[in-house]
Amino acid sequence: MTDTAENFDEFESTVLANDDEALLITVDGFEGPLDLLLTLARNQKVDIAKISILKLAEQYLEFVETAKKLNLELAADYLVMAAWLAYLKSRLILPQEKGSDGEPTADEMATRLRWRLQRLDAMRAASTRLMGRERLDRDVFGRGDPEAVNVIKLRTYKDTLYDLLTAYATDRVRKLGGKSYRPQMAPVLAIEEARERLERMLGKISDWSALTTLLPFEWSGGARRRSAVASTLLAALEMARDGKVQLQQASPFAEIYVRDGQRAPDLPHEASAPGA
Amino acid sequence: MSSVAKMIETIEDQMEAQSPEANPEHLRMVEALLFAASEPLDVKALSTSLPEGADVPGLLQTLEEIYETRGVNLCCVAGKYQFRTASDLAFLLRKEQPEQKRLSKAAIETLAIIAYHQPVTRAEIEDIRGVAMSKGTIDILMEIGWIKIRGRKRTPGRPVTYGTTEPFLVQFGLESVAHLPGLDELKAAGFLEAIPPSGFDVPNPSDELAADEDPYDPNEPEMATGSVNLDEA
Amino acid sequence: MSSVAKMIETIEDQMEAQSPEANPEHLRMVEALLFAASEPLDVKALSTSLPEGADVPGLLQTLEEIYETRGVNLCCVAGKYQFRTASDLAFLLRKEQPEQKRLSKAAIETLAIIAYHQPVTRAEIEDIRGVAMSKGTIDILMEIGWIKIRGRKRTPGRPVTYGTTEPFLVQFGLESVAHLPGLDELKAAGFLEAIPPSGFDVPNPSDELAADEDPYDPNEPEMATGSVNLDEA
Repeated sequence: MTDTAENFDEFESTVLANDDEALLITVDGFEGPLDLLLTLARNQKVDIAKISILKLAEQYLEFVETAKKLNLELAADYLVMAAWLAYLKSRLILPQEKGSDGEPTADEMATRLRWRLQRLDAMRAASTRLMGRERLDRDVFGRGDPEAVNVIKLRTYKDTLYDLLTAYATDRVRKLGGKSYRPQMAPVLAIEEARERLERMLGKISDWSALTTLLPFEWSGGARRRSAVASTLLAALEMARDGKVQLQQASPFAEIYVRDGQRAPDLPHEASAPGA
Repeated sequence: MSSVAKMIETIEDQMEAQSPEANPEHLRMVEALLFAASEPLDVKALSTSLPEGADVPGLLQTLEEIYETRGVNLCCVAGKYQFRTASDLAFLLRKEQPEQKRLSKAAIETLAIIAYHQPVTRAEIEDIRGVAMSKGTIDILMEIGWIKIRGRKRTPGRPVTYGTTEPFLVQFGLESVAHLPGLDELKAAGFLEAIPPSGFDVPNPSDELAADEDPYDPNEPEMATGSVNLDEA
Repeated sequence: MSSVAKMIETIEDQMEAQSPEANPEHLRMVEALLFAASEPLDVKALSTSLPEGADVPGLLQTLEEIYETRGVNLCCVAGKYQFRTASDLAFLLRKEQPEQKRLSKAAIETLAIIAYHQPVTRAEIEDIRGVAMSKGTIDILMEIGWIKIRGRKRTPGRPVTYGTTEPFLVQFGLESVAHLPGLDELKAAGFLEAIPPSGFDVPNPSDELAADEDPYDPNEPEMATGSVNLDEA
C-alpha cells in the first residue's frame, strides 16, 4: 500500500499500512471523499476503468468505520459519500431491477462513479505534467539583463507670443524704473527727502523765501501739500539747528521764511520785508 | 568541416529552403528587439518598430530556425515571441529559487482543471475534485496572476467562469491553451466534456467566450456563485 | 544565394579559419550563460560553469565572430562579456514621448530681448535687462533652436551677436521678426502702460546684418566675449 505514495508523491498519501494491514488513517491528508476513493481504488492495483465499485464501496465503508472507532472526526461530505455508497452497495448486491421512472440503475451509478474517479485521476496526471513543464525562471531563462528602452522626451514649449510680449514689456519696464513695479507710496514726503531737497536749493534761493514756495511742484496740492509743508518745516528746523539756514516768522500761523544760514544776520527791519 | 560549420550549413539550407527572401537587415532588427526586450513581443509590436512592409512572421520563422539548435531559442509563448535559454541547458542555469509559496495540492489541481476545462465555474471545479473548494485556493491563483475571471455562465445564478491568463502561458512556456500537454488525450477520453456529461458537446478549453458564457462585467451585481437557482429563489 | 545565406557563409568561413575546434555544445552553453546572466561574465566565471577543459577564450572568440554581423553582438567590457544590441540598431530601442514645458522667466525675457534687439551681444542683453545672465539661459535657447549666433559686433573684443531663428518665428506665429509688435501696438494691446517710462523705446528688429555687425564665421578664433576690450588688454 505504501507504494501509492511513490506513484504520486505530489499527492502524498496518508494512508499507511500498520502491522495488521488495517488502514491507519489520518483524514487530513485527503482532498475530500473522491480523493479518498481514488486512493483506495489505486490500492486495488487494477485499471480504474475496470475497478470493482462494490469492493471500493466496501473499503470506503470500512474506512469510515475505522475512523469512527478511532474517534476521528470526519467531515460531513465523507459521511454523505458513505451513505450514498452504502445505498449503491445494497443496490449492486440486489438482483438487477428494471430501470424505472428514469432513475439511474445501480450499474449506471457505478459507471458514473468510475468515470468520475477516472476523470479526477486524469486531471491529476495532467496537473503533474503541467507542473513538470519547463518553467520560466526555473528551467528556462529570459534575457538576464534586458536593455531598457530609452525614452526620448520630445520636448515642446507652450510659450506663446503673448508670453513673449508680456515678458518683454515687464522686463524692460522694470529695468527703466517704470511704474509697473513701483510699490504704491503713501502720500507722505519723507523728512530726509525734504531736507535733501532744501540743501540742494540753498545756493539757489535768493534771500528770504517763503517756505511754501519751496515745496516740490508735484506736492503742491491736497494731502500731499500738507505732508510736504510739515516735512519741509521739520527739515528746515533741523537745518536751522545745524546752522545751515535761518528762519523767520512774523507771528503765529504767519508765513515762515527761510534763507541760507551762511549769510550775516539781517537787520530787524528786513525781517518782515518779504511779507510786507 | 567542423561540426559547428555543419550546424551553420544546416541552418543555411533551412533558410534557403524556407525563407529565401528574409531581409538580413530586418532579421537583425527583429533579433535586436527580441534580445533587448524583457517581455515577449507580438508581431504587431515588432511591426511598429520595423520598416514598413517587413515580413515579420517570415522573419520570426527564419529566426526560430536559426536559433533552433542554439543555446538560446526563440519561443512562441501566449502568441508572442521571446528568446529563452534552451531547455536542455536548464542544468547549467537552474537557480535554487525558494518558491515564494509552494502551491498546495488543491491549488495545483484547481489550476490544472481551470486550464483544461476553461471556461469553468467554481461548481464545476468542485464537481471534478469531489470536494468543496476553500476560498483561498482561487485567491492564491488569482494573486499569482495565473487565472482570471473571464465571464459568466448563462445558467441560473449566472456564476462567474474562470480561465487562465497570459502570464500563465508565459510561465509554462505555452503558445496557447490549445497547446496544453495531453489536451487531445483528455478530450478523446471525454474527460473534458461538459459537466455533468451530456454525451454530446465536447468543449475545448478556449480563450474565446463559450456559447453559454457572457463576458465578465465587474459592475454586475454579484450573486452567490454556484448552485443558487433563480427560479427557486 | 540569398544575402542571409551569404552572411551565414561568411560566418562559417570565419569559424573554419579561426576556431576549427570550437565545441558546438560548449558554444551553446556559453551562449545560454551569457544570455541569462544579469551582468557581464568573465572567462573565470564562465569556466566554472562549463565542463572541465572547455576552451572558454576560444569559445568567446567564436561567438564574437558569429554575432559580429548580427542584431546582437558579443561585447567585451573590462574583461567581461555580455550580449548587447548592435550599436547601429540602438535607434530601435528608443521610444519617443512628448513632453510640454514652459521657458523659465529669465529665459523668455532673454528671448524677448534678443528678438526685439537683435543683433544683440550678451553684454547688451545684460545691460537691457539690468541683470547678469546665467550661462544656462543662452544655452537653453540655443538648444531649443530659437536663437542663433548671427554675427560679430565690430567693437573691441568682437563679441558675438545673437538673433532669432526660423523655428522661433514658427513657434510664435510670426511671419518675420519685423512683425513683432512695436511700441504703439504693445501699448494698444495692454502690454505697456499708456505712458511708458521715459527712455523707453521699442526697436525695430531685423534679420539683416547691422551696420556694425560682421557675419558669423565659426572658424574665427574665439575670444572672450563680453566686456574684454582689446585696446585695454
